[in-house]
Order: sequence, then C-alpha cells, then structure tokens
Amino acid sequence: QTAAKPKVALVMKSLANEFFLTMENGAKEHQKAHAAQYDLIANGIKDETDTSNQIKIVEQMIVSKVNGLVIAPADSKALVPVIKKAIDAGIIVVNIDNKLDDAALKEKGITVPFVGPDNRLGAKLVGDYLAKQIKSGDKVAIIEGVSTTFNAQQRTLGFQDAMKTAGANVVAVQSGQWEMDPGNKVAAAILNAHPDVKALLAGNDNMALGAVAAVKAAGKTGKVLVVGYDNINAIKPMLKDGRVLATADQYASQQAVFGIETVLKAITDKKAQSSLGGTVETKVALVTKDSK
Amino acid sequence: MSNEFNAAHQSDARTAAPAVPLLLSLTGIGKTYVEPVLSDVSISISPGQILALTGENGAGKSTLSKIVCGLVEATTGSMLLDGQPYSPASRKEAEHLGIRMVMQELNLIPTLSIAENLFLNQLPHRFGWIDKPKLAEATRIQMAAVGLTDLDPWTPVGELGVGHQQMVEIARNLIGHCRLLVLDEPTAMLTSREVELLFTQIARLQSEGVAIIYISHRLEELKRVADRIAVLRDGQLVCDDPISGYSTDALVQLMVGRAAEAELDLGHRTIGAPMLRVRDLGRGKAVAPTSFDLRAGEILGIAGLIGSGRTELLRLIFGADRADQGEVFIGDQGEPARISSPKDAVAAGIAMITEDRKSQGLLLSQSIGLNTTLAKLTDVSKYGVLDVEAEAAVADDYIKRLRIRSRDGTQAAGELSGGNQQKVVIARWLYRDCPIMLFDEPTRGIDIGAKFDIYKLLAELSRQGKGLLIVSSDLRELMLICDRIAVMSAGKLVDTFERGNWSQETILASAFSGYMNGNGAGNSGAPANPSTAQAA
Amino acid sequence: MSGLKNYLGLIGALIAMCVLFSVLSENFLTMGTFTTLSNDIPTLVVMAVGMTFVLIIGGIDLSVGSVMALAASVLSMAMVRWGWPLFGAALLGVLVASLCGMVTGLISVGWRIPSFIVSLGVLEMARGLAYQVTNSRTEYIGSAVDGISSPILFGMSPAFLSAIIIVIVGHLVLTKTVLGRHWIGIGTNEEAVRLAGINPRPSKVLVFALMGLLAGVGALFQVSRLEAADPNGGVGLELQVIAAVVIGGTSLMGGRGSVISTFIGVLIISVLEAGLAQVGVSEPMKRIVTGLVIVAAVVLDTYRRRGERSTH
Amino acid sequence: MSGLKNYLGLIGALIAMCVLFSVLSENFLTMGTFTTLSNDIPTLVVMAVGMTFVLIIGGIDLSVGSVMALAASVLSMAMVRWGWPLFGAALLGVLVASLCGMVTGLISVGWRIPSFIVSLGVLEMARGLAYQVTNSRTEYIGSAVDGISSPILFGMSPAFLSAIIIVIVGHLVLTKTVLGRHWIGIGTNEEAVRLAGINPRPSKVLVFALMGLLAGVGALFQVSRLEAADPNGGVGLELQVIAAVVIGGTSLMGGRGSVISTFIGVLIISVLEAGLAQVGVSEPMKRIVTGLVIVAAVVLDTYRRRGERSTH
Ligand SMILES: Nc1ncnc2c1ncn2[C@@H]1O[C@H](COP(=O)(O)OP(=O)(O)OP(=O)(O)O)[C@@H](O)[C@H]1O
Ligand SMILES: Nc1ncnc2c1ncn2[C@@H]1O[C@H](COP(=O)(O)OP(=O)(O)OP(=O)(O)O)[C@@H](O)[C@H]1O
Ligand SMILES: O[C@@H]1[C@H](O)[C@H](O)CO[C@H]1O
Ligand SMILES: [Mg+2]
Ligand SMILES: [Mg+2]
Repeated sequence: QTAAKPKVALVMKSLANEFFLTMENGAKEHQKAHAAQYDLIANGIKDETDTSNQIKIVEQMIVSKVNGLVIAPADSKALVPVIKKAIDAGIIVVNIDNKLDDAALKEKGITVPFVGPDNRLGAKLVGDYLAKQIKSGDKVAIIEGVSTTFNAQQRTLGFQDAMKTAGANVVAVQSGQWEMDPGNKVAAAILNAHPDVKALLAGNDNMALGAVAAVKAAGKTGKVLVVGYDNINAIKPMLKDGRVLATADQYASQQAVFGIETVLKAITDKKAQSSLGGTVETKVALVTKDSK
Repeated sequence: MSNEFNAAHQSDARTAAPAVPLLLSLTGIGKTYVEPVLSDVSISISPGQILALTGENGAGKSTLSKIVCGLVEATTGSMLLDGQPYSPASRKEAEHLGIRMVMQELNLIPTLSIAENLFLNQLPHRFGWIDKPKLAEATRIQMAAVGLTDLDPWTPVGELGVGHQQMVEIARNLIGHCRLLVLDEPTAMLTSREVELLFTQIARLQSEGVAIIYISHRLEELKRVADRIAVLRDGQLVCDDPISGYSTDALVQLMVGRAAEAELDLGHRTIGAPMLRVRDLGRGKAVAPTSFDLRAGEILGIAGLIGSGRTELLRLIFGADRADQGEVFIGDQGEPARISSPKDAVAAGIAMITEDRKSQGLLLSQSIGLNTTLAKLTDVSKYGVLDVEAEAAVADDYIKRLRIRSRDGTQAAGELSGGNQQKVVIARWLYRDCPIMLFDEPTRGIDIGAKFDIYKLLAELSRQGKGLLIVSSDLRELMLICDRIAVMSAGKLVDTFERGNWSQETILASAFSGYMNGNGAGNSGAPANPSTAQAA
Repeated sequence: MSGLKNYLGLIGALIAMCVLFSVLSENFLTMGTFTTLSNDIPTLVVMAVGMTFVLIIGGIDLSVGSVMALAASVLSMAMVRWGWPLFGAALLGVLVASLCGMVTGLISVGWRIPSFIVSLGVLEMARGLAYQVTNSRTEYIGSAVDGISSPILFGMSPAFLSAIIIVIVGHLVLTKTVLGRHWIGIGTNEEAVRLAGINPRPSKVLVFALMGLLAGVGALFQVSRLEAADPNGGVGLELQVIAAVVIGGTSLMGGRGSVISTFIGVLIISVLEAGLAQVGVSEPMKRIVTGLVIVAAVVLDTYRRRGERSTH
Repeated sequence: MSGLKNYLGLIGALIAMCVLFSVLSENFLTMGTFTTLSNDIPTLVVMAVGMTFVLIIGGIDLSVGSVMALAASVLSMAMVRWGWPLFGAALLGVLVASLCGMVTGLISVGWRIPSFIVSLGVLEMARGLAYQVTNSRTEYIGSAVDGISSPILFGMSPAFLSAIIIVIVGHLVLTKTVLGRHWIGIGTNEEAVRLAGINPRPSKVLVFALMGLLAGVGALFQVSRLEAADPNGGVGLELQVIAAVVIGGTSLMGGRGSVISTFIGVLIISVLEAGLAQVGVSEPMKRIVTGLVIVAAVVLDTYRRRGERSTH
C-alpha cells in the first residue's frame, strides 16, 4: 500500500438531511484542495436511526483498508464495538457531530477524540435569544428530534435550561422525528391543545419549517414564535421575514474538515490512537435576522 | 399415527360390524339461512345400505349432506348415530366417527402432489418426517382402486384435468375408517369408464357394510346402485321408498312436479355454411393438430375420455391458452381470425362456458346480477355509467328463464347450490349472445328437469343459426342433442359421427383408440392402461 | 353496498374517539381542531382513495410515500429553480407521479409479478430520484403555493374541498361505472374476468397510474400546506395509507371495498393522531395506543360484518 | 422442488454482482469482505427464514423489525438493570418476541383478519414497548455478549453458524415434514385443508410464533454484534426481509417458497449493500440501484420459471 497517500473514510448519518450533505460537500472540497495528500470515501445511511446499516458501512471501510475514519455516529453506544474493531485494525478514528458514550468507550478501553459542538450550549443560545421576546410565565412547547439520539436529548435540555432561566412554562415536549411533516402535525396539535402557547422550540430546522406552517394554518402568524437549529438553506427566508426567530449554525462543513485534519495529522505524526483524545469543541453560533 | 395409517388402506382386512338395525337416523332436520332451505327432514340409513338422494337444483341435498358430515350446523332437529346423539362440530369429528363425504365441488390443493392430497390428514411419518416410499406405495394402491394406475403419485394435482381431479377427490375419501360415505354428484364430470370403476368401489364398500348416500342427477345411475330412493323437494322429503318401485318418469314427476320429457324435439333447423373452421390447431402434447368445421345451426358434440384434451381444445379456440400451431377461421373469411385472448374471441363472436365454474366461471362473492352481465356490461350502461335497474331486470329475467333458485338478483353466487351456480354461468353467455358458442360440460350438476330446459334452449339457439360446440362427459346427453359427435382420444380428434351413424359402443371404441398402441405414452394425464380401459 | 348502515360501525368508533378526546383535552372539540384536521387530511385522503382501488383489484402499492416525495421535489424544483408558475409545476409533479404508478403497473401486470415487490423497488427508486432532484435539500417555496390550503369556506381549503370531491367521484366510479365493475371483478377472480372476454390488464395498469396520479395530487396539497418540499417526506406513509383503507373495511384480498369507508378510516387515523398529540401522550404510549386502535378497529369491523349476515 | 437447477438463476445473479463489484473495488474479493458479510447477515437470515414460512401460509408479518427491537431491549434490560446472565436474558428476549408473534397469529387467525393489518398494529405496539422498556435510550451492554458474533471458525461466528443451521433445518422442515406440507397446503387452499379434516389454525399460529421466535434470535445476534440494544433498531427492516424472501422466489400469494432460495435472496441483498458501500456510491444512486436490483431479480426469476414449464 502506498503509505504516501492515505485513504480516509467519512461515515455520516442520513445523507438526505441537508446538514450532512453540507458536511459531505465541505469534506469533498477539502479533499479536492488537498488531493495530493489523501483519498476520501464518503458514505451515509438511509435515515437518522439506521444504526445497524451504519455499522455495516464501518465494517466495509475496515475491509477496504482505509487509514482513517471520521464518523458521525447514528447511535452513541451501539457504534462503539465496531469502532474498536476499526482501531484494532490500525485505523485512526475521530468522532464528529454526535458524541460517543464515555462509559462504553471506557468499557472497551479505547479513546476516540471528539470534534464537534456542544448541542446543549447551542440550544441554550437559541433559547436565550427567544427568552428576550417572551414574558415570565408564558407557555412554550418543545418539538424534539428522534428521542433516542443524544443530540436531540441535549438540545431539549438546552432549550429547557433557557426557558427555566426565563421563567417560561414548558407545557409540552413532543417528538417531530427530525422531519417536517411529523413536526407540522405535533405543532398543530400543540397549538390546539394550548391555544395560548407563545413559542415553539424545534430541535432542528426541518421541524421548525413544519411548525411555521402549523402556526400559519392556525392563523397565528406573528403571535407564536418559532426557533430552530441547523441553519439550513430553506430556513433563511423565514429568518428574514421573522416567521422563524432564530436558529443555530454548527458549521457542518467544518466539522468534517476538522475531523479529517485531526486524522491526517495523527497519520503523518505516526501517532497511536491511544495517544489521541479529548474533545475539540467546534463552533456553534446563534443565527438571527441580523446575523450575516 | 403410522399405525392408524396402516389400518387406513387395509380396509379390506376389516370385517363388517355385526348388523345393527340403524346406523344413522335424522329427525326433523331443518336449516335456515335467510330463508328455510331444509325443513323437517327425517330419514335413516342402515349399514350396507345404499340410499339414492335426488331432487331439483337447490332442493337441499348438499346442505343435508353437509349437516351429516359436520360442515354445516342444522337449525332444528337431531341426529342419532348407533342410537347415540350425534352432532358433529366439524368434518374432522365426523370423519373420526367414520362419516365421510365426497363434496360436490373440488377441494384439492393444486401445489401439492396426488400423494400428498390423498393422505393430507394422515401423512405417514416418523417424528414428523414424511415417509416418502410408504406414501408412494399407499398412493399407488389407492389410485389403482379407482383405475388411475398411470399417474405419477408426485404429479402436482394442479396439472391434472378436472376429471382426474375428481377421481383424486373420490380416491381420497375411500381411504380410512368409513361407516357412512356420502357421494355428492361424484360422476358429474366423469365418463362412463370412471363411473364403472366408481361403482366397483361402491359395491366393495357395500359388501363391507358401509352405508352410502348417493346423490346424482343421472337417474339411470341411481337405479343401478341404490336400494332406496329419497327425493327432496323445496327442502322437504317427498319420498323415501325402495327404488324398485319407481320408474324414471315417476321420479321426475316427484322431483319437479311435472312429467318427464322422454324425447327432445330439437325443432326444425337448417344447417348452413361453416361458421368456424379450425385448421391444424394444436398445443404440445395436450392437443395434436386438429381440424374440423362447425356449421351454422349445428350442434357439434365432442366426446372423449377424461384428459383426452377436450377442454384444452376449446381453450385454444377461445384464446385462453396460446396454440403452438394452426388457425381458426370465422365465417367465410379467407384470413385466419387473430385470436390471442378471450377478449379477441368474444369480439370475433365466440363464447365459452368454462367447465370449472368455481375457479374459472364465477365471481363467487358477487351477486347473480353482476355475474350475469359481466360479459356484456355495455348493454346495461351508458357512457360507462351502469344502469342498476336495467341490470336487475336482466338478472330477474334469467332467474326466471333458467329457474335459478335464489332470493333475488342481488344474492351472492357463492350462496347458490351447485346446479344453480352452473345456471348463472350459462346465463352470462346466453346474455352475451355470440354466434359461436363453446360449451364445456354445460349441464354439470344440473337437475334433470332443468337439463331439458337447457337442451331446449340449445335447440333454440341452433334454430337461430348459431353454431354450438358441446363438450360433455355424459354420452347420452351428446347423443340426445347433437347433430354430429366428434371424438377425441389422447389429444387427437380421431373420429366424427353423424347423427344416426353412432352408437354408444362405436363412440367409446373410438375414444379408447388413441391409447391402444402406446400413443398416449408420455402424457402424464392419459387415462389408465388399455387393459383396464377395455374392461369398462 | 350502499346505505348508511354500512358505515355505522366506523362512524360509531369515530364518535367514541372524539368523545374520549374531548374529555381528556378541553380544547379538542373546537373549530381549531376541525380546521387543523381539514388542513391535515387532504393528502392522506386522496392517497387512500387511490389505495382503495389498488387493494380492490388485489394489488398493493408501497411506493406511494416515496412517489409523493418525488412529485413534491419535482414541483418545487420547477417553481424555485426554473421559475415555472404553480400550475405548470403542479402538472409536472402529478405527471411524474402518474408515471411512477404506471411503471409499477406495467411491470407488475406485464410480467405478472406481485405489485408488492415491484412497488417496493419503485419505492427505493423514487426516493433516490427525490434526493437526486433536490440535491437532498428541503426546498422552501413560500406563499406562492399556500392558496391551495388556505381556508376559503367555513375553515375549509380548496385542498380539503378537492379531497371531498375526489372521494365522491371515487365512490361513484367504484359503484356506478363499468370500470369500477371491472376492478371489483378483477379483484374477486381475475381469471374468470379474463375468460368473460375482458382484458383485465389495461384496467389494472390504469389503477396503478391513478394511484400515482393521486399521490401527485397529495404531494401538491402537502407542498401547499408546508410551503416547502421535503425529499425525506412520506417515509412510511404507505403503511399509514393502507392502515386507513383497511380500517375502512377494504379487503387486502381484493374484490371488496368502499371509498366512503376509506374516508372514515382516514378520519379515524387522523383524529387519533391529533387527539394523542393534543392530550400530550408520551411517544411510547402514542405508538402503543395507535397499534391497539388499528387492531381494535379491524376486529370490531369483523364483528359488525358477521352480525350483518350471520350465515357463516 | 429440490435440485440445484432451481437455484441456478439466483446464484448466477449473485455471481454477476460479485464480479461487478470486484472490478469496481479492489478490496471486494477478500477474506475481509467474507468475514464482514458473515458477521452481518445472521440477523437477516434467520428472520427471512421465518418470513418464508409466513409468506408460504399466505400471511405476512410487518412487525418483525419492531419485535426485534423489543426483544433486544428486553434482553439488555435484563442484563444491565437486573444483572441477569446472558443465557437467561437471551431466553427472555426470545420469549417476548415469540409472544408477539403468537399475538399476531392468534388475533389474525382467531378473528380471520389479514395478518397484514394485525402485524401493522403489533409493529406499532412493539415499538412503543421497546421505547418504554429502554426509556428511549440505547442501552450499552459491552463485551459480555460479543462472543456470539466473534469468529471461531474460518472467520465464522457462532451466530453465522447458527444461522446456517437454521436455514438447513428450515429447508428440511418445509420439504420433508408433515408440518411443511400442511403449511404449503394452507397457503394454496386453506379451505381445502380444513375440509381434509385438518385444523389449519394451530399450524398458522405456530408459524407466526416461530416468526416471532426467529425475530428474537435475530435480536440476540444483533445485540451481540452491537453490544448494545437500540430501541430504534430495525425500522423498515420488515420490507428488507420480505424483499429478500421474494427475491428468493417465494410467492406473496402463499403456497410456494424455498428456504434455500431465501438464503440466496439475503445474500443478494447483503452483497449489494456491501458492494455499494465499498464502491462509495452516492446515497441517491444507492437507492436507485437497490430498487432496480429488486425489480430485476424478480423479473429474471419470472423468466426462469416460465422457461421451466411453458404450460401457461
Ligand atoms: N351459505 C348460504 N347462504 C344462503 N343460502 C344458501 C347457502 N348455501 C346454500 N344456500 C341455499 O340453500 C339451498 C339448498 O342448496 P343445496 O346446495 O343444498 O342444494 P342441492 O340440492 O345440493 O342443489 P344442486 O343439485 O344444485 O347441487 C339453495 O337454495 C341455496 O341457495
Ligand atoms: N396446467 C396443466 N399442466 C400440465 N398438464 C395439464 C394442465 N392442464 C391440463 N393438462 C393435461 O392436458 C391434458 C388435456 O386435459 P383436458 O383438461 O383438456 O382434458 P379433458 O378431455 O377436458 O378432460 P377433463 O375431463 O379432465 O377436463 C390432460 O392430460 C391434462 O392432464
Ligand atoms: O446534528 C444533526 C442535525 O441537527 C440534524 O438535523 C439531525 O441529526 C443531527 O445529528
Ligand atoms: Mg348440491
Ligand atoms: Mg374437460
């Protein structure tokens, strides 16, 4: 094998989610710019929760004898065993987006550096911005992502932190499955059940889009505030006209690039996986009408 | 299980039970669906006795049999078996007590082999593992009993013609512990050869003390096999006497309440030019290249043994199966008709009444009206929108004309008696009204009175100048109504007889001819070997 | 077939559910809920009408969720990237969806392959195409499309009114026309229909194409409601549509079904969903209750049917 | 029924795929790929065996993915929270799964409701229960369970070897035993079976219970591979399982099927998936190719079958 040009695998979650697509594009651009330094194989899975398929893909990457693996795990725990396999096969592994479970890593006796944002913090940023527009005692509701995922849970916690500080009353937490239509349905139901709800906090922008449509259908545009997370393209016009108050940008494209660079550095420095570690926290920023 | 199995096909070794006066007695049996179909039927049978049961279509014969065999629960009345109260909750329970039945409709599993179908509920096995050699052996014995020695026990039943399937169905019920056997129209699809084989078996069973209830619309059969005759009319028992006292005429009178028609007047017909010319039409081994003409106003019969390819020939003409070779010409056209589907055939003026009403004819869960108008919806609709009233009128008309015993035109076809279902199939094609009509076993399961109605209908159709091609396993029927009879044997059309030039013997000889010099070899569906055949 | 009494069981179940939810959630029996529902259901309704036909001929179409997403994606691309007007874009979307249905129909009818497996293949393909077309991005369209789902009459939108019309037309086609007759016949005994001199194939292909067309119409309603097209939309929708149709009493074995009952089936599913969300039941409980209701609805229907004709 | 030639078409397709992928990816034809696949497929294999039986009796079970997740959740709870040993926990998981199957069977057989809709209800319920049991969190178990999926013989794990044994036993049961004949009979003409004096109900319920049991076994293999239980696992797995079985030539109409062919069907699906991942095809293309292969495999099989007996 030509040690000169390592192969790096990027394994993500649903490539049908714009977030990961942005991530993939960022990685591909980086590879183009550094074509002499490494080759890239990018893979994704069917949907956010297709864990066993993601494991299969990691296994295929081991077989394909990649040198490095950058992974956004669909599940913080279930991916750990296969990651150990990869490490045992001499592959340098870096974790992005969704953090692997510390206890599981410990049980396997491995360390994997995490390059990614703090979801709870990001959600709190968004929540705090919203808090300025509502009064203490106001009713709000949270539309959560897929409840089993770590970042969905973290974002709900972050929203709750912010609402607690603001003295707002969280009357409902329901899952919109990270998707627009389910998000729309629960938002509509929440608006009916709690006609006086003042704000909807969505765990990602797809669900926020659904919530905006529900607010409109209920004839409450402008009366119910909506926030999201991810800063996808489709949310931009809504930020502009105020139908969405704020979202968070977690710089998807850079997450992958940071991950890849961490891998490449370890390879050139001939560092062992065990000597890597710690968390490289990436940026997460509040995005509002006024941000550029 | 395997012990029971051994006992099953060594029934000849069993000795008849000491004579008990009554095996089964029914008292005041009644059955009501929406309306009563049986009322206050009381009848009994002793071991070794053969009771013939007959009556019009829908009189309640099958229903009564099903009550006896645990398939249907009586609304009123009670039964005694060996003097003990008897009310089977399922067919399984009835069979356990030795009460068995060959049902009017086929109930086989096409994907399974003959062997598996025969022994389905008692497959010989060791710890669940099927003992194939033993099964094959048992199957051969059983098939031999009904004269089907040439069939491979492992042939899937779905590949057999309907007649052979009927034989399998019969063979299956000759297996095992049996004290009372009900045969519901066992011969409706059989040719005389198989009928003889069946009678041999019936005689054997009788000598072993088995009681038999024999249901048939072929009255001459009844007189041959039965000791006693019972007649049902509108669900009531109108006669239960020794059969010797009854002439056929008297029976018909009892059944239908009017005199029998001994002679059929086909009326004055002029046989015209050929309407359908079949040239070298053939498919694989089932039908060798066949040519014949069907003329206007003519009734042409096709006789032959089971599996001789009659059905397949009709299907080829009708485009239901694709022919390997040959052509069909309509009228005086010089160009062959392009028929590659039944739709084409109907468009070209050909109708076909299928032999298996259950799987190929009817939409059982749908109404009589829907089934009747299916082939000619254009007449009961305008711009694609149905005229429900017109459809109801059509249904009522045929219910009257064919005396279809039913509530009204909205009753589901599946709720009708076998013979009445057959009438619905015929009604569909009478309504469609094509110049060329192919009938495959048209009177299957139809009672004697209605049969004559249908014969008269056929005569009328031919008087209108239509060409009728009729396949029937009932040779007497063909001889009664046909102008010519063509005979098929082993997939070949071997002879054609003009009215007046035929006799039962010549036709039968011709039907067997194809199997005499090994011609039928290789055809898994060919009738049994010639020696058995000649014995018939 | 006709007569109100056929629907009594289902309507009873529906009313029972409404009563239950109005006890559990004070705001359930309000105009707001009605408006939300009438805004929500048109997509499911039109697709369920199509599925009723498909099930009646003894087929099944698993691709409808993906096909809907594809149609929505195409529609949004046409409007956003190529600047087409709504009408043209909607037509294109419906056309693409009809094509998908036609492909399912042609392959399964032409090669006599169960539509289950063909439509499973089409499910994958349509989804892939939807990703391809949108570059896997949710496409925002905006108020150019919202007219279709904005209330115009007593809180009812053009989408809702169209859906009702489609239900009525569907019911009439099924019960009063030759075409409907052929479909019922095909589903009951296709061979018998063929031997009655009717070519069942064109009618069958037509049903699948119609299903596609209605999935396209559903996509239009969906896009108009969300003002955006989501290439991930409608995952698993096929099972929801089928559940609604079967709850309405249409047989999966073919030959028996009613469009009106399907409509009530959709209402049951949708009221359940809305009610559970309004009551704020936890996700696990939502799933458990939904499962129970699906089974219970069908079991009850069985009893009603048996009671009706106790001949079996 | 038997004889290698029945499988030639499918094996040919499989080989063609392998050749194609080995051209496209240098590392495809290696021991590594084999080991990976053998580690990958046991879950799908055992569930597909169960589904073959279910389809043969003319049923369908859509709940298998959820039931698998539920069994995995129960297993992990027993080990992690209550400290049960693997054996006991595995038994409990399998038991719960069998129960789910039995419920589907009892309801659909007892009330004569299509298993499609009953299992759809059970799908929802089992998923809800899986969330409930795990509190919607993935439960990590660790190396206590990894033995079942660690290579012990030529890169083959106990899970793989068990799966192969289950295939062989399944094949023998179907072709050589009384039970197998009854299943085929039931799938072809249930009424005829009943009239032959056999009560088809227990055999049918048994098939569904067996399907549940095998979903439980699949869960065990899955848990051992993941060393964790994911309550979200197996979403949409039912369609994948059914696709594998149908590609193997089993009829959705009941009465016809083969366990060996099902195994090859699973291989086709899995090799396709592995190959596409190794080549690194884009997600949209993956979906499109998968859809095409599903349809193509079944179309090809149709041709083979026609050629075999041109009687129709
Ligand atoms: N499931 C059912 N529902 C309603 N009516 C039925 C049902 N089964 C049978 N019937 C009616 O019962 C009557 C008797 O039917 P049965 O089958 O016993 O007649 P049969 O004497 O055997 O006639 P055939 O000579 O035509 O076979 C018929 O009028 C038939 O329509
Ligand atoms: N699907 C099939 N597969 C194989 N062989 C078949 C099939 N259908 C019919 N055959 C065979 O073709 C031959 C002709 O059968 P056909 O049904 O035309 O005969 P028939 O004279 O009408 O007799 P029957 O009284 O059995 O209907 C028979 O040997 C039959 O076994
Ligand atoms: O962080 C990402 C995104 O926010 C996405 O919307 C859902 O999956 C998460 O992992
Ligand atoms: Mg009868
Ligand atoms: Mg015949």
